[in-house]
Amino acid sequence: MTLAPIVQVGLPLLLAPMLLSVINRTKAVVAGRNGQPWLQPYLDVLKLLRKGAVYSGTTTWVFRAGPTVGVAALLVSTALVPFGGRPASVAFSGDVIVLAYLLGLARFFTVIAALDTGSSFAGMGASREVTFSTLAEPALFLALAAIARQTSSLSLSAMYGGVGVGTWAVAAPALALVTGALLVVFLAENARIPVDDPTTHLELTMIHEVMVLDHGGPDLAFIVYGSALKLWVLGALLVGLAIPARTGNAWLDGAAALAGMAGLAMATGLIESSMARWRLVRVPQLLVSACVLAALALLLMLR
Amino acid sequence: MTLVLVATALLVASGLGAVVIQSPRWCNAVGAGGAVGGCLLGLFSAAHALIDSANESLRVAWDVPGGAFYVEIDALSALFLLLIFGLSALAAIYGSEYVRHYEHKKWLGPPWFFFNLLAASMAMVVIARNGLLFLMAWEVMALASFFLVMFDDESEAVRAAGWTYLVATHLGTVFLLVFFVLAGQARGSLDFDRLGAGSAPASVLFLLAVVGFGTKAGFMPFHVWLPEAHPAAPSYVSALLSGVMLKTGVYGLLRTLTLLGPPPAWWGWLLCGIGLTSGIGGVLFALAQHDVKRLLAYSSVENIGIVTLGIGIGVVGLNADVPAVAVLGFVGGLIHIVNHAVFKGLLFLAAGAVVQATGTREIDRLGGVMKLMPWTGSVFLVGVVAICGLPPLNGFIGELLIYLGALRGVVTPGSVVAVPALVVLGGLALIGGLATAAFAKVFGVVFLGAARSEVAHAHEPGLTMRAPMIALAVGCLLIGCLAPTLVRVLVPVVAGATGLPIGRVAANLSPALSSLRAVVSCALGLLVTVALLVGLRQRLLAGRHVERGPTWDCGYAQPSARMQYTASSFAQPLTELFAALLQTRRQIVTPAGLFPRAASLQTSTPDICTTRVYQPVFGAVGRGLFALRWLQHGRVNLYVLYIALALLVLLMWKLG
Amino acid sequence: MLLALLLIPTLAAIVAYGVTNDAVRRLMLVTAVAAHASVVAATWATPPASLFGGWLRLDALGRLFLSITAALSLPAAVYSVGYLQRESRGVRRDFEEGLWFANAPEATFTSCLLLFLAAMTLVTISHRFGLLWVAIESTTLASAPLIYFHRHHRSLEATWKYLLICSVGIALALLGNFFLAVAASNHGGAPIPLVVRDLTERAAELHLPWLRAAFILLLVGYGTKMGLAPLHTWLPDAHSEAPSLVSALLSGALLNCAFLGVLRAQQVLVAAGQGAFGQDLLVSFGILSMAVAAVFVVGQADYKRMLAYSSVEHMGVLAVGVGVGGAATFGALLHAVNHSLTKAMLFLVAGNILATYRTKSALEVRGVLRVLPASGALWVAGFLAITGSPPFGPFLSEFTILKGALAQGRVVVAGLYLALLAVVFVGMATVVLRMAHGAPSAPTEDTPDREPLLAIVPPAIIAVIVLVLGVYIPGLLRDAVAAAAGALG
Amino acid sequence: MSTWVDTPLVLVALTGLLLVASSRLTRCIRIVAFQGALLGVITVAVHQHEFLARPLMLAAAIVALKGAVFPWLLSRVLREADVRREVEPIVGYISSLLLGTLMLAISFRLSAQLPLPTPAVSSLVVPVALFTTFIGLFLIVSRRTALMQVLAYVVLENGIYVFGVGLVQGTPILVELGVLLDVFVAVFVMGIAIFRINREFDHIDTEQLTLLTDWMS
Repeated sequence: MTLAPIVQVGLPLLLAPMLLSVINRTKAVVAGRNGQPWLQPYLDVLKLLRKGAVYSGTTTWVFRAGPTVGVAALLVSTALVPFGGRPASVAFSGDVIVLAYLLGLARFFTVIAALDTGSSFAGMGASREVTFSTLAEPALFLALAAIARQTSSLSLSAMYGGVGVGTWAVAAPALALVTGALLVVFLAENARIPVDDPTTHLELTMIHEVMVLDHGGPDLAFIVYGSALKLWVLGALLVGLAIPARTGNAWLDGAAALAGMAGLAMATGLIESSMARWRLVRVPQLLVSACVLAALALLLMLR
Repeated sequence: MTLVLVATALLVASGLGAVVIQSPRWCNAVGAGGAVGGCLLGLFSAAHALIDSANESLRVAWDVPGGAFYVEIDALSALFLLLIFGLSALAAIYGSEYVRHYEHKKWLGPPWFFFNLLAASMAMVVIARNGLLFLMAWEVMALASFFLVMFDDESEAVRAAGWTYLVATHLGTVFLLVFFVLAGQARGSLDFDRLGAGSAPASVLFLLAVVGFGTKAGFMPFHVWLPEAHPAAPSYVSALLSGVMLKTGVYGLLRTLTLLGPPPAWWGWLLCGIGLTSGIGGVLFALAQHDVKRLLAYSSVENIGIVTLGIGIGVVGLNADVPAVAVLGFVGGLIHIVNHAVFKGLLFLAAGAVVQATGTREIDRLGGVMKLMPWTGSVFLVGVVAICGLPPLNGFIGELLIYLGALRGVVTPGSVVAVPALVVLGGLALIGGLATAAFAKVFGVVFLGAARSEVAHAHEPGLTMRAPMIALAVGCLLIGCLAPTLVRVLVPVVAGATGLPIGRVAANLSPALSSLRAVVSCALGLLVTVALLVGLRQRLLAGRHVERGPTWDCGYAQPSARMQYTASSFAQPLTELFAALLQTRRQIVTPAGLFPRAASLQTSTPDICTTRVYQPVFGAVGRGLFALRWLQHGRVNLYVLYIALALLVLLMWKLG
Repeated sequence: MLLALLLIPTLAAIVAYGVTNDAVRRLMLVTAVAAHASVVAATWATPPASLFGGWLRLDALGRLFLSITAALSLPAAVYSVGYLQRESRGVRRDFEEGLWFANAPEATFTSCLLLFLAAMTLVTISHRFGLLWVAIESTTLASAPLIYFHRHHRSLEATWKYLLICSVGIALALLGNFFLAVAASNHGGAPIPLVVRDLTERAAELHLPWLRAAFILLLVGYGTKMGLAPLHTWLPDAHSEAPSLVSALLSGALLNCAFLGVLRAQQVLVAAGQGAFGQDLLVSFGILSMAVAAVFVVGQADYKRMLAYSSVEHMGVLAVGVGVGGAATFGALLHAVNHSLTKAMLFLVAGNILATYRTKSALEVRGVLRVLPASGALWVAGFLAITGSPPFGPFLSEFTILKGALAQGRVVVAGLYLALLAVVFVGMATVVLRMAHGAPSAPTEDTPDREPLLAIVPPAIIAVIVLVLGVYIPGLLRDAVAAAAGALG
Repeated sequence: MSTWVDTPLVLVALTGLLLVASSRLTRCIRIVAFQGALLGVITVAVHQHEFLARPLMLAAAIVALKGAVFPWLLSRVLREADVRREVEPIVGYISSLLLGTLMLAISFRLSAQLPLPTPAVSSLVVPVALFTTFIGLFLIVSRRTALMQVLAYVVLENGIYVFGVGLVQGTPILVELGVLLDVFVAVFVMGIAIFRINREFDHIDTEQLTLLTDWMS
């Protein structure tokens, strides 16, 4: 068991890109293609790390700092997320907030880096990004608050450690609502359909992609890897709630959680291939409804 | 104690000196020098009082009805003194260079006199322990700041702003007059330790205080003077106004809470409501502004709202006897007060540097300033990260503590505490997101991208202006890293504000302390990670092919700087969402015909309270009064008729 | 001593009428007023003996108002020297109507000024109601020529209205005196002499219905002179047309003297156990006056009229203070001091502004702070003081009145009081700040590069006193005011 | 005995009504003069049985001033300022008369409400005094020319005087003389004022003296 902590830290760093390829594979299969190789994301990152870079004349150090700070924040945040029912390597009461704000930090630097290019498209993407995340933030907080209320504990690890089959038994409807809210947040924050389409090639419709158009080389590598990590972090929050496997046996629980992550990735892939990106004006409705779901869950718990 | 009084005296004296001295250079030197000297003196003694929290008081009989020269420094006062003196000193240093631009066309005596008077009166406000003394200091503070706002009174806008400010603050003071008189009736003395709810019920006093102090603090319905006055004032003054003068309102509210005994639940709900309104409303209007200083002013409303949320949830905790929530709420609010003083001061100073260098406050006219003023830009970025409450800077700490309090409230069984706690939680989250949007906008559009216009000749300010900004930026980082220490120092302050015994406060704060330590380690981890990644990046790029090129223009040839995304377009999606509240006004000229003329779009977002409440009311009163003017028609016969009628009426009334 | 108080100005007036040399006459004026003031100061040290069987006596109340009068006359006299020097003699064009006009002869002006002082002194020291009446009437007659110093249409109209309205009022006051006599005439036995002391001592024997009626008449009569709405109508005209130093004396001293008349009646009422009756009337008059003042201060286009209406407002404040009673009475008398000083200062400064800008329209005056730094500063300071902002004297007195009102549980009165004060503040702020700040509106060709010392020093000194009274009330003054308030129960 | 007092009192009241109804200034002046003379009579009649110097002196002064000097002064002003001789009422004569009678009623009502502590020489004193006072006020309000207003002021004073002499025994002569002197000066000063008004404005119509106003200003 001594290698458990190492696994715990290593797992996300290692497996996060895999989520990307699972999603892509799923979409390919649904589309009838056989899709890219499993290790494609890793190869992309490595290739980019080995390249040089081109910087726009309008940019300043802020542009260069963006990806670095972003990926750094995400790296730290992975250490806060419990996985498979085991407490995270760093756990304290209130780490919920730290996690959320680390994501916020990453987003903020991505946004200002985008604005630094002076491109109107980047500005457009940045504006949309902040709009949607502004609405996603309360949903995330309320959802986590609901879990906290249910397990009456303030640290992620305790909260997720406390969620078990028994919890579902007593508060299934509330937790279901929370899961729904978290799913929406997951999709929105990771720039997934129906909020954003990562594969589009039309700048006008992009949100996340257009912000990173100007990055290249190691910076882009950081960004790709960072987005994978973000996928993992939010996914872990969702899965930890949805798959309440708390047998106490670390390996079993871990396996269950991993299966859950894979399932989540496939679900994402299915969603992406089964529906189109919503019109921008409708996205806020989706996010607000996520907030409503979480609030509803809290009401159910408060009564 | 004596040291603070000496400092105050020194401030006033140097102010007078600045007025009598003729040579502008010397007047500048004396004014600024006196301010800095006095503030350092005060800083020293305030810090002393805060560290070894020893209450010193001094009471001297004073020959005015109901008055006594009664001053005291307790932990709460000491904290505010620290802010007041600290920021005043920095602002004075900055100002000494800032005003040099006006040397030839303005007499600098009065500005310095009023600046030092403002610092002195603010200090007096927080140490006064007698109602009359407090009111005097309060009003002197208001007047001094008013004259500072009127600094460049040739402009019509500035005069209008000054008028609004003077009227607002005066009306606020009226409520305070009643408050102190009623509170003083309890034991027939205006000394704070004898004030209380006697003849008047505590809730009436509380409401009076909320309106009176809220006007100064900028609570949402009473905030209208704030976005007018702060842009009008010179930037170093705006920094002082936003940074500390607003806080005197919060100070007053905290004092009031200590005077009125155990609060009923609805006080807490009211405060939470006010905090939510001010927070969301403030940040939304900030988002919609084009004027950088106006935006900062609205964001001050927002931050006051955050502070109020903290105090509100704290009061809820007090009422429900959940000390953990109470303590966290109050400490969060207090720390946010400190933080806001630091980063808002920083932002105003930096913005002032930009405004002075470029000569415009219009965000959409600026751009790319970062390249011309790297120092200013970088410290502004620090301030922005801090004010968005992002780790690892100080802004995060205060919000974290309030969040913790709210979370604790959420998990406390029952719904008395949980419901307001949830409101606070959701509200804070929303405010945080909107603030990020607003400040990403202002930083991105002003400092990043390509220069739009007016910035060509911009250049970095001199060292005297840069030093205070850098000091404040460092402050942001330090507070972020020394948070646990700061919280431990604040224990007596919280005890004073909540009326809980120190031991209990400390006990309830210990979990928060451990979390803070963890947070700090996370922050350090983050910094280390960043450092490592930067190193890695250097290694990777070393020797590789790195070239400069144009921004990827998505197929458009020759994108011009004016094609960049503007501030208003950046904020547009959010302002659209909240259009019902903001009621932004548009004048749009759409291109028409085969060879369209120049098209244009203008948006302006006036304050809804002003346009929908105050202007109509004042207008109605004015019209009503004007309608009565025929009374003085000038016909002497009818004047005599007035007399006859008055006589007749009285005789009938009293004898008939 | 009392005789000296009366004779110094009277004789000086008579002599001054004869003197032909301007310089000598001005010197006489100042010396006479100074002598008068010094005698007044002496009365503080040694209370003077009463004369003519108590007809002339100086009690605490009288001494307070006498001191106010003296304290104002001295700066006014000094100011007048500079003023008369600046006043160009001979025929000149009137800047409002463009008609030609000349000033009244300076000798007349000077002696009327002195007679005015004598009359006001008589008001403060006469305890016989009839004599009081005569004194107040004579203040009207002495001041009428002063108002008509600039001999043009408007001042004449103002004078006419002043004379007619005040005479009517004073006539009613006379009727009031007779009513009082009726009330004092007891069955068979000798009637009570109409001297304040006797009336208060034997108040029990007074016949109440007639006493009440008498008070109403006296209130309306002297209230007209005092400027309580709706009897105030002469006040803005007279104040705006009279030379500024005369307006200063009218507002600062004369209104107080009329108020003293009302207070004397109130004294008797209180002694007869009818205090509440008078107080109700005073409160309602006071609030009404404040309201009417508010109506005309807001958006007032003529800054001297604005000051005049502010005087109406403050007379209302005094009435409210005395009407509320208790601690407020002290506040009201203290406010009488503060208001007189502040208002006189403001009028003197207004005189300076008028002399430079040649217009009374507040809309045409801009940037006083730049053109006349000293006057401008005093103007703004005076505005803050008169609207009751700390750290100036009026704040303390108005605060005391508020305290008294709330202590008596008069919540409605206190609410109206504060609301009206606030409205007046807003109104005056609008006018005064618009004048003080901004880029100067084209100043007239003969703008003085330095402001004349004689025009600045008197108001400046008063301003300093007002400031001091705002942070420290000397024990001597406090005791005097307290004693005066004691006389009103 | 009270007939000695009542008759002049009734006459005073009648002159009041007459004044209200009369249309020419010269006539008004005469009426007022007559009223002044009546006051002298009353003064003597009140103290008829104790034959004293004081009432006589007073009466003489009254008759001299109000019966002779004022009329002379005012008619002189009238001559100097050659103005139209009409009263130019704001309220017409008929309605003035009606109002006058109404005021008579009111003054009787009021006097009924104020029972005298000591029996007066005549029950008519109070009502007549009040009535005359009211008439004075009414005339000031309802007549245009400044001269008429001075006259009305004198009438007002007359009413007050009737009251004083009829009811008040205590007042020493000094005061009374002071009062008289005072009224004299008042009328004198007002006379001068009228004189100047006429010179400045070429009319003494106070309706047109409305330069100073806050209305539409």
